[in-house]
Amino acid sequence: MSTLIAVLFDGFSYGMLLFLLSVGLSVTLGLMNFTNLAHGAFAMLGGYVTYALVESAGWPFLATLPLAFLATALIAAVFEAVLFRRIYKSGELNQVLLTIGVVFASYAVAAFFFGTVHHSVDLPDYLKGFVEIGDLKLPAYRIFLVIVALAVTAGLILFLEFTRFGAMVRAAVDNDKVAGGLGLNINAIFALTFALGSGLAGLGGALAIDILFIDPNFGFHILVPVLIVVSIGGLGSIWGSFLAAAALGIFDVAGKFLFPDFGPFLIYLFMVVILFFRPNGFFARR
Amino acid sequence: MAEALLELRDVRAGYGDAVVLDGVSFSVSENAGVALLGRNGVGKSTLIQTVMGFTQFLSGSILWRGREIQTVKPHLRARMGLGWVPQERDIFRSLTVEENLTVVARPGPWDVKKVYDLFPRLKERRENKGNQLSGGEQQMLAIGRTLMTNPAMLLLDEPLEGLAPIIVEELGDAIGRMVREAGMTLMLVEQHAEVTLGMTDEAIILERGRIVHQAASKDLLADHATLDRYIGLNIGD
Amino acid sequence: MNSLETRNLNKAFGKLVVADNVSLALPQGARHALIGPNGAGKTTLINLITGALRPDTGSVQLNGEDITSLLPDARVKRGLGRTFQINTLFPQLTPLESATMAICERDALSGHWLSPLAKHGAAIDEAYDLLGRVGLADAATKPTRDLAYGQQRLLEIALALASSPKVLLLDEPAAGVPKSESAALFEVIAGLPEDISVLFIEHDMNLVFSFATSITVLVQGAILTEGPPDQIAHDPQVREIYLGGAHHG
Amino acid sequence: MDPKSWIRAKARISPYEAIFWIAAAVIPFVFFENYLSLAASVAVTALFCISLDMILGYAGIISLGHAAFFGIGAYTAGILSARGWGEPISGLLLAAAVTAAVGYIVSFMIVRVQHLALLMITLGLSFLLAELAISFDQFTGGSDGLQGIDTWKLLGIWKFSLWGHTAYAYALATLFVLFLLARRIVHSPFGLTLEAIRENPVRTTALGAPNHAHLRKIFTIAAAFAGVAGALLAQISETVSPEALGFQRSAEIAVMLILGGTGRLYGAILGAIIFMIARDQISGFYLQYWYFWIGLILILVVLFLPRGILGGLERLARLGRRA
Amino acid sequence: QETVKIGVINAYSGQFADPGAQLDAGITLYMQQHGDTVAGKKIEIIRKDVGGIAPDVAKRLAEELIVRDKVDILAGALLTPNALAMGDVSAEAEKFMVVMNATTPVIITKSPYMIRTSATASQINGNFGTWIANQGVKQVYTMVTDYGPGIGSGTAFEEAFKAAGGEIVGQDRTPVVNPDFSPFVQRVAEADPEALYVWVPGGTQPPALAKALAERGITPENTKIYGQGELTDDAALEALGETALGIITAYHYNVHRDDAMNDEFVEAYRAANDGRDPDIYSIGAYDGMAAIYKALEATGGDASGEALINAAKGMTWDSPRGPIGIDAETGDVVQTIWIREVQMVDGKPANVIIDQVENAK
Ligand SMILES: Nc1ncnc2c1ncn2[C@@H]1O[C@H](COP(=O)(O)OP(=O)(O)OP(=O)(O)O)[C@@H](O)[C@H]1O
Ligand SMILES: Nc1ncnc2c1ncn2[C@@H]1O[C@H](COP(=O)(O)OP(=O)(O)OP(=O)(O)O)[C@@H](O)[C@H]1O
Ligand SMILES: [Mg+2]
Ligand SMILES: [Mg+2]
Repeated sequence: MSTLIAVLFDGFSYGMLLFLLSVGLSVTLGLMNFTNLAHGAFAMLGGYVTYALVESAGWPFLATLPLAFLATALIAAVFEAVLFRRIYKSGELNQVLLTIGVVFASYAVAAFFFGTVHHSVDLPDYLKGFVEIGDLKLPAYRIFLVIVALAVTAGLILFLEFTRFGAMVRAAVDNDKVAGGLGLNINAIFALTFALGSGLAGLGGALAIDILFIDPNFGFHILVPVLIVVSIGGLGSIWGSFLAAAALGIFDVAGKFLFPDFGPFLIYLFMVVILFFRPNGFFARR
Repeated sequence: MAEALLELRDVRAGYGDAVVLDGVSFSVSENAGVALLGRNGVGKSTLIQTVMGFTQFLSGSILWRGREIQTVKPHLRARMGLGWVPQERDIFRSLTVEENLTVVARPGPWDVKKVYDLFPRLKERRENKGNQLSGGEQQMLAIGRTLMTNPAMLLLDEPLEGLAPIIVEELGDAIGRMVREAGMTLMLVEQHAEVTLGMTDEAIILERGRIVHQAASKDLLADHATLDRYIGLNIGD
Repeated sequence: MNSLETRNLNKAFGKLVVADNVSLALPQGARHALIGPNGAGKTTLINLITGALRPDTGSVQLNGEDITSLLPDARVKRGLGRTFQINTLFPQLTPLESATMAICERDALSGHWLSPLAKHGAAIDEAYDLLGRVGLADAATKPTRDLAYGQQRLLEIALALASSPKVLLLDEPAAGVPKSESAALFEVIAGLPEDISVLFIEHDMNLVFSFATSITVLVQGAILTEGPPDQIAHDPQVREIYLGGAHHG
Repeated sequence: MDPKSWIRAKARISPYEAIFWIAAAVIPFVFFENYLSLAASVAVTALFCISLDMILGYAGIISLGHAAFFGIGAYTAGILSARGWGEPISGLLLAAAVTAAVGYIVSFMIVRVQHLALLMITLGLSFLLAELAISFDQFTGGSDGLQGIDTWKLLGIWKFSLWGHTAYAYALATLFVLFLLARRIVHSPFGLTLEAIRENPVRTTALGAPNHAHLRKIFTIAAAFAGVAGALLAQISETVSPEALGFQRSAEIAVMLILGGTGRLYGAILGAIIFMIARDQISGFYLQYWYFWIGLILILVVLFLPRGILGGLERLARLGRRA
Repeated sequence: QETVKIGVINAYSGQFADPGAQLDAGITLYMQQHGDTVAGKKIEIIRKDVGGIAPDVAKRLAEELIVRDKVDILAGALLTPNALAMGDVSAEAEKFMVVMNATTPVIITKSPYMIRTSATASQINGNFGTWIANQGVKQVYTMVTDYGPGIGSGTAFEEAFKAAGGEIVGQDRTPVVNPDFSPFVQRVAEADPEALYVWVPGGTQPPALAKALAERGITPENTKIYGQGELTDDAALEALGETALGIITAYHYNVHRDDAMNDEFVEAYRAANDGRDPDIYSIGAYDGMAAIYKALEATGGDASGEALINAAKGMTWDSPRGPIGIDAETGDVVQTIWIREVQMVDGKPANVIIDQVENAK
């Protein structure tokens, strides 16, 4: 019984990590319709910001998190203005290629500054080890992840569903020319949305260090799981990403627990089957 | 006569390296209605889009309340009071009818309720996504959406296309009222020359990107020879 | 035998009924207009006939054959052609290529994957000829997306004609085409061979009354009335709901 | 211009093309004898790129998992050879048949989805296959790669050696033959219909085109092309590993294709040539950091040559003619 | 002055760039310390990046090195599939080849001109399995990475352990790309075995696995934990702290082994690499270069494959890792395998040598 709960919790918390890494993509890809494979690179950036602040400047881990978000958002906004803005209308393939180009370059830049070796950060004691609840041992850090994920979900849903901003983004995506002609400042809208999505990636990257570690390959590494979450969840749906991530995490962990020989096979199969029957994912916005 | 609200001086514009408008000059004074007529492909939409800032601007100048705006970004022109209704409707497909209206709203006399009063059909379909509307409903929504921005001047690119005759009539009246009672300025491109000329004070005829005739709407309506020559209309038969 | 017939078609989007027991018959050679307020369900009816939408109940017959369960492209192969209310074209192809493609598909040449297109000269000639007839000869080799809206409307019709339909469904073909040219356009349509039946949706009453030989009025998904033009023009109900006061018939 | 000649002009073989192929056949042998291995691998990649161009450039099917077919072709030829039949040409034919069959089955899935779902399904399928290749190690050699491939002499005469003379001649000849075939396909009525489907599938349906059937057909053909490319590589390098099916390979050819220009076949060839030579040269200088330069090139190409090098050249030529 | 060219095929970019960098640093350091001239010949290194597992590329690069750059010796071979492909070329071109890392046993049979200076999976894990059984351990649960090196090591371990009378009570294979060990660790927790043997590739996985074990309360206090040396590398020990105490590992190289030659090597390595410690990749390459230099000296500068392989076979020398030699028959490495236990040293957990298997093949 307690093993079952432990496995489920492991799965769920792993799912929450996936969610934190992918929710930003749900914003940039889902809402803005921009096939942003550079998402992982921004996550990596956030991760390195936290790593550098903790290890070199001696900041406490928690204090670095807002900065990982802000710094990534800021740099992403610059990238948006200089690069991405020009290819919103160039089709998926061009977007895939340009953003993959950014990932390639980010790999080299990260390798240059931080070396090819992987890094981790020293967590505060209260996030280390496990918390005992009855005879259940739950890793403290994973409990923390779940709490952050829930907070991010709530905040984003409030912001996007209950303000006009979400509708503005979708209007700008549907037809930027007309949206502009009707007075919406699409450049500002896109820049802000992109910064938000990438900032979330940065936060996710910072939070992922303890479990996935950080190295120059991080951007490539997380790309596929993150894309799986967003595509299954349904484009542009925060809630969909949340459920998809949770389901995927539980499915993956439980699947490996029960059928360890199948490895990642099950996840890919799961994705292909789901997308075949529901090409727009579970909660598609468009 | 009031000061010109919008004035074009010797405007040359086009797409890429194709020049479509060449040496276009005219002015629209506050609270006036101008009809823009001409055959297919003469550059009527191009003219409106040039005013909005969507074409390649080559030379000349565009003045809004006396200020040059040809380098101003489109969304700022819209916020200055230019209200554009695109020819191809271009409804935001993934937004509901109501979101289409509220997303561009700016303060002023027009609000969702007034738009719904003008087009009751839209109120019935308020929860529909933009891409689930009939052609005519999209046309109504396109007009309503622009009204939500509370513009000082409406640039209507064939707004009556695809609307039922009775709606055309009502809308024509409503637009006429806006100009007459609410102080709205109007530039109207339409195929229905009779209706158009009835709703406007002045008319401009374009041919191959140049203005070839300019007259009071009343006079033009009576000038069958000119209409026939430039538009090929045989009114009255 | 009617060339096109719908029997008790029903279709609802959620609570909104867009086709309410619609039974419509088009005899061979008909020039039949479908009018009605915006959102009455006219386009939906065309979508039901062509198979773009599936009816909830009811059936569609083409020349006596039940085609309700056929896929859209199979219906076209049996002689059903249509245009779209909102341009549905090939932006990067030229009108010539677009029309040639349509003709090749009609003549079952599109399966030929090893013979050069240029070998099928007859198809290309026919396409060019057709474009000339609707007034697009000059624009034949320009990419479609660079054409003015009105020219694109003409191409819309040319493409429908290219598949040589026996029954042609036109959804506001003249919208966006200037008066002078829309009349010419309708001449082309009127001049189609006698055995082709035409069903067209149009809000321009001048065109409707001069070209239609019979008219159906659709309101809220249901047929309100049917009849010859003068009867419809003077029908008080139609005037109130649809025509308004400006039309004197 | 008369309409027929306008269409014919688009399909005519220009003198430049003849020059190109003669150059491709002569220059490496005469001037770059030390580079024949690279040249052979460029030819293989160009063929693979053409395969992608057929579905992506012409039919508009974006795939991030096209290497799946490359890999299947490679394993087919490889296993055949490792089990004792190393005759190269029959290996190619078998690989084409097997990949066409798999492609046909997969195509039923592919034609039903678009956009992100299409990207993810193609990606997912190639991952699934790579997992299978690792799992069935008694056939495939697992993650260490297939061992024991031995390619017999070409036509019983020419031996595949370190120097790559045979390899290049063999790869180039295969490329040329299949290029001619591809060229014929894209200039046929079928090719035109594919472009129309890419542009607007709703309208092609309304003109009576069975979109899915057309797309399945080109997908199957393209799969066979990719399979032949894979088989060539397996025969020439005498190795195959699960990496042959991997995402990186799929992504790389997409890059090459875009670099050269989609929807024009020569874009595929040119992209492969430029990319592979550039990588060969750059990675020699900047061992660790060549990723940066590749990334930068990608970004610049998408920004400044969105229609690829060929598209850019065409525009230049048009401007030149006007000036 | 004539040159001898060595073509190094290594992963300088991509997923394996980090071990690739360590390997390269080993080569560089050796040449720094021993100069670039041997037996009157100048040594020139030509480096090529395969970018990861890519045997077709490795093969082409090997061919090009020989055809285009006229190299005399092939070296590097970080990864097994690439090493196998390079072996073919070495055999065909009759060039001496030095495997500096890849550990799969079969590689060495690919070319008669090949030697290996790293280790083999069976050498470490087979000897380890016997050693563990001799300690009186009866039952072991194994968990290895699901790819060549992992499976090879696991199999070698299991066979030796069973031959010495032990029993395997559970067997799991973890995916190569494995972001989350928790399900596998839960399986172990559920089985609650007497001992656990793990094999994971170096890099991010050892600390991740070790952490996952600790977070679920599996520590040497209740379950004996065995593994190949990577499991307790410095990064893992740092992440684990005291929970690592008692983990026992087997390895052919021990950075902190107290030995004058090793101390000198580590110090020089750190100085040349921003303070980073050498690891098995570095030492494999370092000794690989040593083998090349010594063989060239023995042949008096003759760099033909035939001459070099004859000179290299049966050679022995002292390395920072301890005594090392090349098997006269197979060309494979012969060396000491160190058995280490994590113990507290100066208030920090460290790998302490508790036993050794000498002349392990
Ligand atoms: N995006 C574009 N790129 C290139 N040329 C264009 C573009 N849009 C329009 N044109 C060309 O500009 C000319 C004028 O087009 P415009 O759309 O302004 O005509 P119009 O008078 O509005 O016609 P219509 O009554 O058909 O709407 C046409 O010749 C058209 O082919
Ligand atoms: N996918 C859909 N989901 C929900 N409602 C829809 C959908 N498609 C159309 N409708 C609604 O069905 C009704 C009928 O639409 P249809 O397009 O058939 O009207 P129409 O008679 O062609 O009108 P118009 O003359 O304006 O083109 C409209 O009210 C429209 O909003
Ligand atoms: Mg226009
Ligand atoms: Mg309609």
